[in-house]
Amino acid sequence: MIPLSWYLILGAILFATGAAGVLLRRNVLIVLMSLELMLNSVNINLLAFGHQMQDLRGQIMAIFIIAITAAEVAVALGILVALLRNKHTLEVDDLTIMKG
Amino acid sequence: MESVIAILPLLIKMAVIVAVLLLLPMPLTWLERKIAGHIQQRPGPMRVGWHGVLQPVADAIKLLTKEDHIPAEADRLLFKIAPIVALVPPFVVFVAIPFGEPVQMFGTEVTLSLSNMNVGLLFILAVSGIGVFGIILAGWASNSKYAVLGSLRSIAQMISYEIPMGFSVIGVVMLAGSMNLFDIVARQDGLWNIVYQPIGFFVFFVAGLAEAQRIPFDLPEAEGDLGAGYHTEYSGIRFSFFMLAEYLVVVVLAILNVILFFGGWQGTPPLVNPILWFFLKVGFFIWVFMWFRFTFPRYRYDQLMTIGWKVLLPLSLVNILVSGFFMF
Amino acid sequence: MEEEFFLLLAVVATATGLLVVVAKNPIHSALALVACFVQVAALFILLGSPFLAVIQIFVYVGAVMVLFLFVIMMLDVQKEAKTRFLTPGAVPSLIVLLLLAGEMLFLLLQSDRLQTFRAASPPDQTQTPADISELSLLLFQDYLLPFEVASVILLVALVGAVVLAQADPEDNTHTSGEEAK
Amino acid sequence: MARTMTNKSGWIGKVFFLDLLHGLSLTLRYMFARTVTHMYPDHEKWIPYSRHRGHHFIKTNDEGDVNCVACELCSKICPCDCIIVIPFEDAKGNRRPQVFDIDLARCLYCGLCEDACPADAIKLGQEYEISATTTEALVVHLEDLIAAPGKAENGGQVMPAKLITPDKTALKKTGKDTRTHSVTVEGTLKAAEGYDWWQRIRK
Repeated sequence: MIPLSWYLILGAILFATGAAGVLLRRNVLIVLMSLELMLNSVNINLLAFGHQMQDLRGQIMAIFIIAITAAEVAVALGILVALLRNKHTLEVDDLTIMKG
Repeated sequence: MESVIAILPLLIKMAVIVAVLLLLPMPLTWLERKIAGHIQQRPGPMRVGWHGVLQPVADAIKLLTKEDHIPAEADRLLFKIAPIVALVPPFVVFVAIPFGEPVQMFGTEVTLSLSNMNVGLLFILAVSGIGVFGIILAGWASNSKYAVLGSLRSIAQMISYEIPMGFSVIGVVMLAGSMNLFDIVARQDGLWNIVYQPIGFFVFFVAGLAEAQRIPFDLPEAEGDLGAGYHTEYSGIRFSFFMLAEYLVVVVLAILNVILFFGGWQGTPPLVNPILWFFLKVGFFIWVFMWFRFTFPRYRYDQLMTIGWKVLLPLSLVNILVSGFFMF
Repeated sequence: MEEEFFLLLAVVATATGLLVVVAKNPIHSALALVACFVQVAALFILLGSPFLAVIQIFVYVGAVMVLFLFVIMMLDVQKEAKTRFLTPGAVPSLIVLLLLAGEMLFLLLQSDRLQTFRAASPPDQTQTPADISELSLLLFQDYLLPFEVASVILLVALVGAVVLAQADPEDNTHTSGEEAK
Repeated sequence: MARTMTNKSGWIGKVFFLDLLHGLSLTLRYMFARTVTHMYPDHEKWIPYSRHRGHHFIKTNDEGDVNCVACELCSKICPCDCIIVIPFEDAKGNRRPQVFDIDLARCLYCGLCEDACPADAIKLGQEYEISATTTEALVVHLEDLIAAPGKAENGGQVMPAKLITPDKTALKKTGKDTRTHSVTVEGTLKAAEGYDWWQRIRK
């Protein structure tokens, strides 16, 4: 039997790694991928708690997260393609037109 | 030690399956060339062995002794692992595939599958979906225009046809009330699913052809316009890995068609072993795939997308609706 | 046996997760992410939810990552391969990051509630893992409304992605290979 | 065989894919039909029609002398200069070729030499197995031309034949292949043994 804390620590490590990708990388694609990593670590946590408590709601939440992630990625990649067509860059630092 | 004995049947089954799968493409290439020949009114390979049965051996020796060429500008690591990545999913699929009822062997009961998982069908669909990664990697790592074009086409095609393929089996899952392949076969004890699900079978068959990238949907490797598509730059043993993967996908599709729509090992005529009957059906489907290959021309790219999105997807949705209505 | 499997999967998942962040070439990060997702799917099986594992492979590996690779292959990645990402401007975010990671690990290792929680409710090992039918009953009875909302969100995302990626009808300079999505 | 069914059968044909089924039935019939392949070179060999222009040969008259009078018209008219003729006067005082070389590698088998010949000597026969491993072997001399097979009377038929590969031992011994100009030999050339290949083609 694997203790719950192992899963939680793995989730925390993956979350921190994903956060590092979001904060440190300048490429939009890699930022998006790091976001996926963070969402996955959340899924691990949900499933670990659900497994521990023998509660199926953890799995239900994970299913919703996966579905919403798919939607998010489709929209994000659509934005990305449109962005590249108009601005010809993938660097987040160059995309500052919304700055006041 | 006891755990080793406990998993010994599993290990033996794994070894048998892997060995059979590694050798299976050899008779299949021979069969394909023979069928191609006879459809074109020629005898096919005749010179190596009786009616050319040893031709695949000669081909294998040729492939193994060929120069293993890596393009100068290629991404070497990805180029090297791409054939392996392409080869793994068709093997993994066989984890979930049953071949027949449990049989008595050496005094113990042996189940004829590696794993009887309750999400078997979904597992097979998911794993065959990741087969596209080998193609992506091969196309991208080759650093060649044709290869990249071939893999771009293949990604679009795989994503488009996975959806109708997934939807078309929902009717079967509804009938059986389970995603376990043993349950699905057991459900077809009386009448095969093809009777209840003709549209589902049609959609699954066509989408399966597209997923396996067989003619008439072989745009990712269209020789005419792309050289050979994603494996243009591959030679020798690495190329043979792609060939192996392609044939295994065909075998998987034939098995799935039989299990989902043609009753698996059900409906065995007298004096025939159910397992033999199952493999006879699978062989029939493999033959049908080859027959199609040498009958039809290749679809154009826009026709491919039209068939996927405007014909198969609505058809599969209608199928779900109608079967739901009748079951209700 | 289970612990060894967990450790193996966790180590590979962590390593590939790190590779996602440090790889220079986006296609390498994408492939590392694929490997990481497969490990996570295997962890889901350890967690007694094979359905989620298969869904993870189906959606994340089979669809989301393929879309990522599709977009990466259409874009020029050569420039990115040369840029450095640990610029001096990244120091504040690095500090924030270290704080975040340290806080999480500290809380996990030191929290009394987690320890007591573990002690309080030992999971029932004799119980078989939940069947998919129970899961689906729960999903379609208690969580029907969220399910429908999720499907509407997916539909909206589908339409949105098509509209966003569509090339302007007047603008003929760009090819429109994105409709394939 | 180009029959299209789509136009005739309307929407019913489209729904049930009659055109696709028609194609499938056609290939199915072909699959179990007799093959039309020549079993060349293992068992059969196709003898071309007599109008075929293949390997040259030189006719001889009744006394065994060549018909050729070494007028060199053929070498003059040859568009690719592949014929070399050197005349000499034989014992009977006739003008005969001392050297008559044809470079088959350069010849384009146009048949102009045949037309130009005033003595009905040089002809183009139906032999087509003239490949060799060296270009030197492709230069044929007078005696080869005399020995070359003449017009076959059973043109247009598939004859039983047997593959005979070059004699390896002879090649090693003499450094020269004794059978440069043929990889197959016909068993018998009686017209009755052959068959018309076109009878196998589905009309």
